Amino acid sequence: MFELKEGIFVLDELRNVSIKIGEVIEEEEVEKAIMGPTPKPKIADLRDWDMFLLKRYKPFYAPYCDMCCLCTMGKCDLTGNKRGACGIDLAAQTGRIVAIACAIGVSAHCAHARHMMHDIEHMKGDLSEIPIDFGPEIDVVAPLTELITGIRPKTLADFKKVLDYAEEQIVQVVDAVHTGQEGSYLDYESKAFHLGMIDSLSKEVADILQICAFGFPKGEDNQPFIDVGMGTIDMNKAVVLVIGHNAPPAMNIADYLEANGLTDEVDIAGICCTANDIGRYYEKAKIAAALSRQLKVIRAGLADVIVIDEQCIRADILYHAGKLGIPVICTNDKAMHGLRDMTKEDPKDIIKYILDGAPGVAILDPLKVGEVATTIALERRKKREGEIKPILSEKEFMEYAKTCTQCGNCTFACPQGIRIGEAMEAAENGDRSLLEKRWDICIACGRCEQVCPKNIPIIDMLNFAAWERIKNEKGKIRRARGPVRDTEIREVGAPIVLGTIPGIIAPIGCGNYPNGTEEVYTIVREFASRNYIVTLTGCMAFDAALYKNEEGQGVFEEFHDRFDAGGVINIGSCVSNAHIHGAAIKVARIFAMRNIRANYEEIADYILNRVGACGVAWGAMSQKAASIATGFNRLGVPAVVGPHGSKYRRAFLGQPYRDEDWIMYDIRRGEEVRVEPAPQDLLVAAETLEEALPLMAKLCIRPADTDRGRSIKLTHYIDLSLKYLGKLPEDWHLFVRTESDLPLAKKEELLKVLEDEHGWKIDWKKKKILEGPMRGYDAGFNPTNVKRIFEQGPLPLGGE
Amino acid sequence: MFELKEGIFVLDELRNVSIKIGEVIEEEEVEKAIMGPTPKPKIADLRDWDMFLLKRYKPFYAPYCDMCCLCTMGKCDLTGNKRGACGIDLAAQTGRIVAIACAIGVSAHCAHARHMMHDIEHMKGDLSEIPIDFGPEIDVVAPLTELITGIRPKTLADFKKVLDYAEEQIVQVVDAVHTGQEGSYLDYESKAFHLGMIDSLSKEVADILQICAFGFPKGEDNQPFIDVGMGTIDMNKAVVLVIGHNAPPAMNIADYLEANGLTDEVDIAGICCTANDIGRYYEKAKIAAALSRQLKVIRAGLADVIVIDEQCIRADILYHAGKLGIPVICTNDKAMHGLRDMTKEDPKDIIKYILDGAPGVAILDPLKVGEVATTIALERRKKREGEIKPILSEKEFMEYAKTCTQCGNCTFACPQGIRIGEAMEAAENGDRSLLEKRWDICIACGRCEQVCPKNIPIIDMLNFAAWERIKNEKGKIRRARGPVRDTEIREVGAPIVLGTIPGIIAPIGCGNYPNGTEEVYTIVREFASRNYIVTLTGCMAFDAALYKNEEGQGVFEEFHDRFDAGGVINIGSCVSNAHIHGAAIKVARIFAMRNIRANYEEIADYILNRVGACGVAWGAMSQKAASIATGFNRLGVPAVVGPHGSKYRRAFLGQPYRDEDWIMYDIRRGEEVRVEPAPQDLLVAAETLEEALPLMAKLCIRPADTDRGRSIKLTHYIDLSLKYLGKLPEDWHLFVRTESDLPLAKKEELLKVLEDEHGWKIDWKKKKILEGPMRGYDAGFNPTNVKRIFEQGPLPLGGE
Amino acid sequence: MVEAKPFDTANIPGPKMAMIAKPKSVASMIKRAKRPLLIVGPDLTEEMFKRVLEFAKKDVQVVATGSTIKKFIEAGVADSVKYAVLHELTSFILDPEWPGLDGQGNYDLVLFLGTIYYHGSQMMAAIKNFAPHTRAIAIDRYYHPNAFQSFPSLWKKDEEYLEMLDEILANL
Amino acid sequence: MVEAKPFDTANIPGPKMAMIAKPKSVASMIKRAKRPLLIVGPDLTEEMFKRVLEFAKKDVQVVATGSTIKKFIEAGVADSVKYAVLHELTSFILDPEWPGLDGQGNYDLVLFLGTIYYHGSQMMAAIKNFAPHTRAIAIDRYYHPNAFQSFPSLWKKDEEYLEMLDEILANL
Ligand code: SF4
Ligand code: SF4
Ligand code: SF4
Ligand code: SF4
Ligand code: SF4
Ligand code: SF4
Ligand code: SF4
Ligand code: SF4
Repeated sequence: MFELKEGIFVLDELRNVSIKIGEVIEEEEVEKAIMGPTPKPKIADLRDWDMFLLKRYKPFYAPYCDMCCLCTMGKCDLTGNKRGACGIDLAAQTGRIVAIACAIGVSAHCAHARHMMHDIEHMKGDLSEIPIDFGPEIDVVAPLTELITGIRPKTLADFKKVLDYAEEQIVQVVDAVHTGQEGSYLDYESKAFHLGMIDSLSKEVADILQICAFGFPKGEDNQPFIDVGMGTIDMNKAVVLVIGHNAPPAMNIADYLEANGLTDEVDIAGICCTANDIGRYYEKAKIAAALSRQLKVIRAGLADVIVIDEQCIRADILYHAGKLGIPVICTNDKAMHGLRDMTKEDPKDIIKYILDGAPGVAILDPLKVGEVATTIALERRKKREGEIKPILSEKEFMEYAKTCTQCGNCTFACPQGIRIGEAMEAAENGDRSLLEKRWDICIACGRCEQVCPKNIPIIDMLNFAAWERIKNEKGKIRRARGPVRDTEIREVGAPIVLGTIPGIIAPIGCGNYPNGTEEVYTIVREFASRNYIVTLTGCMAFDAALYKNEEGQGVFEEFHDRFDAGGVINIGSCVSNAHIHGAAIKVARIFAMRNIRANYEEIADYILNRVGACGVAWGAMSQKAASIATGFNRLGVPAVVGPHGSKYRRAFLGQPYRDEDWIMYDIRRGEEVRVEPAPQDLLVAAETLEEALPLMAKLCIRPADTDRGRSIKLTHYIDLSLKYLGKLPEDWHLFVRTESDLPLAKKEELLKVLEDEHGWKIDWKKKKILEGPMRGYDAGFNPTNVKRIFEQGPLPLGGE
Repeated sequence: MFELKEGIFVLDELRNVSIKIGEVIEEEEVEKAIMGPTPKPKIADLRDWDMFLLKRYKPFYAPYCDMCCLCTMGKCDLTGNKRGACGIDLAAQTGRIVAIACAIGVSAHCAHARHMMHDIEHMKGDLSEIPIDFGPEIDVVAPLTELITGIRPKTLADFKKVLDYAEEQIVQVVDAVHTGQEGSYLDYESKAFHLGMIDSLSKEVADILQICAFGFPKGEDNQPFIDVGMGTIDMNKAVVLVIGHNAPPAMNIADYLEANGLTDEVDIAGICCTANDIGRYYEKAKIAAALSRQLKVIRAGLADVIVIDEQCIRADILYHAGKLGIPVICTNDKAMHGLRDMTKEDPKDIIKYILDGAPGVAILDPLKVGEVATTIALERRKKREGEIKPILSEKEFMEYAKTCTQCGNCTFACPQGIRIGEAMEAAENGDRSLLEKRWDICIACGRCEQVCPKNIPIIDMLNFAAWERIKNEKGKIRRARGPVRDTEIREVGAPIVLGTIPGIIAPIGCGNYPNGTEEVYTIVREFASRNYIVTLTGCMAFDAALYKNEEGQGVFEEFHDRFDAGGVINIGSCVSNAHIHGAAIKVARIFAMRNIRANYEEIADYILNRVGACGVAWGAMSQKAASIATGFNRLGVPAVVGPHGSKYRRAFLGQPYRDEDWIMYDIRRGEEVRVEPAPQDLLVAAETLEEALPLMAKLCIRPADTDRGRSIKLTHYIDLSLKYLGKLPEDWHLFVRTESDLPLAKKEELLKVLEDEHGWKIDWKKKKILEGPMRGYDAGFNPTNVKRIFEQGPLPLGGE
Repeated sequence: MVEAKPFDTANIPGPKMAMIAKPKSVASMIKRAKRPLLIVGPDLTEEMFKRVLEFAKKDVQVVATGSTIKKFIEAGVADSVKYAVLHELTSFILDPEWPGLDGQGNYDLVLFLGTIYYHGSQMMAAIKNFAPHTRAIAIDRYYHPNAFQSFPSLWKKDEEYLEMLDEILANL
Repeated sequence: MVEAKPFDTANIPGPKMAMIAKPKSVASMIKRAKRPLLIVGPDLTEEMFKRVLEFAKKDVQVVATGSTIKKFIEAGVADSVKYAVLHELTSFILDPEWPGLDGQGNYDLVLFLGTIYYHGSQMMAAIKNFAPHTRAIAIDRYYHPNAFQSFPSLWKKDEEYLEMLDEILANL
């Protein structure tokens, strides 16, 4: 609680007026809404909920290393679940590593929010003068903030205490990973959940801050289109390439262009979230690429100056930019790359310093970046030709191809196991198609170049082979719209909970896809055309926009961007993820009239049981992706990751064959019920796209589905399985409670299967199931996993 | 800055009075002291200072692993400084791992401070009612807080904003270790320095909080003695063993004993910092052991109940306590060990739950712990004999000894490489002395037991062989006194800066010593008898107390505990370390009259150049030790660690042969001077004690020493080298500026060496050096490494 | 010496790395096993797939993961082959009480072939460290350090590799 | 097979681990080296120390670290043996411009013997990764994975180990 203490204050100009202030009542209390049980929960406050989740969704550990090297009593060999010198066993150690990953992830989001807050104060002034107002269609402006802290923010200043809370919690958990102390993998997972939740909160704060301060779209649909793709960069202009997550410096560049009438002379192109966010501010900005193409863009020379801020920047940016002489401007203290800090110096001097040949410079004041970056880009543009060509000449390309000995070092080093040598050989023999195809599967990590004994510039080789593709890579993405409107939830809340909208699919995150970007497009299109709601954020949004249907439309053109069946929505940058949580919470608030204030456990239980949402991070790579997924999981939303995702070391996988794990309370009947394993997993890696698609459909099934909803969900699960795997799923029958759950079109056929293969009794006259399902269908089924809710019912809403 | 915003407040009972409050002036400003240049510095604000340090003290990286496994693009092979998939090279990756270690370490201290703050609010009420008052001899109550934040705290409530700042900074740096972004090892080290500084700040807050809230000693010397050693535990009483760092639950146990007249029936014994802190509150408490004996104590059965809080607890505590049926009470959410959380339940029910056989329970309210722990201990005491015997019988011991096949698995697993098999063989043949000797070298990590194919309980074997030693291990330590008094600094400031007190030696930290605990005693006694000031904290303080001189006195009995020449001071627990920084800062403030407010760089420069202090963490093991050392280093204090310390991966080692690294500004003469390499290193691991002792003496040398001081310092450097290494140091001549720098007793002999071996020119008549030194002695030498100070002089003090 | 070098250079899990598997001994381990299971992932050539079909004929339960099941369906042997999500499947294998794909119980020997290299490696790491009741053998083209035994890396030596598979089959 | 197993089980740094050193080839590396340096730490037996003295006689610059210098002084050979703090010494070795213990320049071959195992291991890790201008050879009783070449672990086979040292000496 915010308290004024005795002390010396100055009221306006009256110095030395000592006022004794008594109790100060928070605004929230004045509003008289009922505060839920867990405002600003600490580590242990939601542990019961975590322990429920962990019992059903058992942490599955695939260690990435059997040793621990975290302290000087080590290294410790933990193979076979042995204990190290501090007493930790491999399971707990793996949980601890997961907690550390989540701590790094949530810190990225939280520190970003805090940094943004300082930037806004610096650029826009007093935060308490900036209201949080999303217009008449959004009343629940900050659902995560309200759910977790109990605070309903009115101005941006209200987020200060939210971030104070978030930072405190992060530091508490980072303490807990210190050598010694916690010994239980379950408690490490509970702490990871805690961080995941704080991650979601921090993201909400970060996005609302920038939306309100910089006038980003506030949830409106039918957003205009933004160019995406390497081919959209106009090299006839001077090009500023902005990379990272904290867009204020990029916005200052846009401001500078507009103020100086330079918008037609300078192209701003972006990579990663800064790209998405600058588009929310300045429509002419281009989205050059997602993270996994950062080196491709740089090494193709598609920039006159590179401006980086924080997160998702190549650690070797200077090394690669230096190869082409592109200067780098660091604008954030988190990534300074050893460069000289000239924040306090005159822009003219900084420009001169760079144009004189310095590899880069740090400028930590966003308000100075626009002038410097633009001027440098314009100067450098003058010195080059307009038409941009591959870095390698035809001759160089062929010579390098010949130099390759097919030694295989690059393949051993490649995270994707790409057979570069083979493709080089083919190129030598005149067939460049192998290199071209692999260009997209390559995540441009640069490891191959580090080990090639012949020093072949492999990325340049790939870029050369794929040059036509690069030039023509031009897609359209919707401008990011931000939050889901309450009015939309009012429309879709019922269909989602009843199951008639089969689910919300949320493709998010980074880009180490197993097999290139096209799979992202397939995921989006497959689900959108099946009337799922598809909400995208981050790099997956960009990659989805790179492909076109038979009519030449990309997914953002083919589908509307309402939060409604068949919508394909660019929600925003990674921090905008919070609006996906927000939508689920709003379903509970607006459709089910639950009190969401400081009431995390109840709402997570609601979402887990009723809101058929499933995240997919097909190229989940970073610690942020780990904490994002963990945050979704604690809130009851499962997530599918690509096969690299098993390197996160931990999944949450249910055991459908264990009755005791799938018992729920039915509030209406006052009894316990064994339910279908829905969702079966909270976090699972799929090996291939073909496996992922039906799996995601399955993970949208919820115990509270109506029969109509279940029938629709099963239809898609079965269809996708038939389409991509050629067979019925092995477990589809587990989800059948009654014949009306069956997909309409296949009802008889499936009844037959139930009879023949599963031994169910069917009344063929009535086409009814007589015996077989683990439970019958009950339209009034009112499930919860929380004993308190079972016994006392939901928290009352309270008047406002 | 603390700001009141427009809003609805209630003044006493007058609701709905809306007041608009204008600018609020901080108390500090009213005091009109001049604020220094860097209040609450962010990551980049002290980077110039860091870059200076890093240029002179180059990060030396000894990777502990050549791979990185931090994200799912990995693992990456960075061998030979290759770059991983995110672009990071092995040097930057190693810097990043160091930053992560420091982040974990500082989080432990900061989260502990925050937790303590909540505990105090819960136990003692309003923090603003608890003044920070250390009596008339201490005016500078919180030197680190003042130095770093510019805040002069008046009550404990003032620390809220200090912790808000600390938490924000930690989260900012943890963001920066996220995959991608920072690519420079120098910037990672600068960030680690930042965390080290925040670590020192957090420790100061934590210790002042507990001193003021619980009435700990406030810097008084001549402290009473406290029992230390496994043999001091009185097993005729019921024994509560408290382990960890956050003492409030232990204090509640003491309160309960006193309130119920049970102090003679129940012994409170402690391990790690909780042990030190409970002694500051309750003099009857015993200090059982340091961290590296935790398992020895538990496995010896020296407890009826174990109460753990946070940090420095075995992760396998349940496993080992369970072997002996000792219940464990977790009192902190950071280490819950999967136990049932009964915080909200009736103490009677908790007691019953445990006495019925549960392995342990979590009670997160310190006010409930006393009753539960005491009752359980008393109940369990009733059920056992008073005399405690080794866990193994004579027969079992001999049988196990026979069982051993000398396979060597234990030795391969042992961090100390102890030849257990050999000792088992000797024991089998009747010679137990090998096992007994190794008992002390063993850090009781338990790894050997994890791999013994014969399942020999090796720790029990060691305990059996060393049983007499255990029983008789009874030492005396001074009660921890806390801060150094301003009045003491007034006395010793000049001798320290002039060098006539040869140095401050600070043995701190944990216990993976290379060769047992006796070396700690040797370090302390050696320096104290040479008139150094020896300030101890943490586990090293306990271990130093275990040995006795010829007169049967331990070091705490042999030496006084004033902060003065020849003092041996138990400063306190690990967080009390801050008072050692504090003492150095106070030298600048009180002796040199420097303004310390928000003036970090200047004061660190002052300390580096003038205050001959050297930390030693002979058993540095934890991430806390990493951040502590890094914090000392940024403030200009070097530290020596034991040989395990090279596993921290990074040291700061100077290159004395590089002229350009040792150029300083002389303010008085207005010119640059090449100075002696003093101190040569900021962080260095010594291989053996014999090497460490002269090294520490050397690291107390400072460029600003007077000739008299230098002569004294060289005397000890040379003496220690002769005593422990049998020879003159190879580099002693580098520190000679003039003949009066030479040790008096050896003057001629050394002049001869200078002439013969180093080719210096000597005027033998006058016994003067004519040629040779890299610079002459100048009594007015006024050195700085900071250009700003060179040009503008020190920050003025300002009136108050 | 045979090449016990992981396909991903940095896939060095620690002191315990797979011993090199010899085809004959793999065959005898399969024969000795009460319930062997062959897990077949999508990274396999036609020639490899042919051998897999032979395993199925020799009474080794085959489970296809990822999209591999399609191949079996196309080959007309869908009946004897199960489908599972590898991640889920491995988590079941860790559970001694798992009833197995046929309700008859867990497997005491698990053979891996064709999994996406890095993903499969993680699954074997889980088995190595947390499933004392079973053992993982990699009969893949790549050396899998996390297996109990593994073929060496033969991804550039198709012939040799196929011969080794044939040798196992010949000895079953 | 010789035992290329680190003395600390978990001392597995990554894909690049020391090859097993053969005494003869060590001798010829020493001979080929322009400036070899033998670093002698405190973990050595009397018999080992005797061999070290022989190295010193054969023009190999010896530097004693830790407390080992005392032994040399007692043996009366202090003049030819230098003393250094191993941590500092290694940092100098990383610097191509270091003038060496005698002002004649850095060393192109560094032999390790008797260092505290784990500490020495870290020093060799530094050299392996950051000193392309030199190579570390462990002629210690223990296998040192971070060396460029290392003797196998022979801490239980004194005789065999001493013979190997003798063989180097014989070939110098
Ligand atoms: S945990 Fe990672 S860094 Fe540590 S030893 Fe294993 S692979 Fe290396
Ligand atoms: S943290 Fe524990 S397991 Fe890890 S190295 Fe240290 S003692 Fe070993
Ligand atoms: S840059 Fe591409 S081809 Fe090279 S290692 Fe990385 S993913 Fe493989
Ligand atoms: S590492 Fe270089 S030479 Fe070897 S196969 Fe790859 S591209 Fe060719
Ligand atoms: S963080 Fe970088 S070096 Fe580490 S595994 Fe990921 S990509 Fe590789
Ligand atoms: S418990 Fe002692 S003997 Fe056993 S491995 Fe640890 S340090 Fe070595
Ligand atoms: S591991 Fe066990 S059997 Fe082997 S030497 Fe050690 S104590 Fe003896
Ligand atoms: S000195 Fe180390 S082990 Fe001891 S209490 Fe402090 S941090 Fe823990």
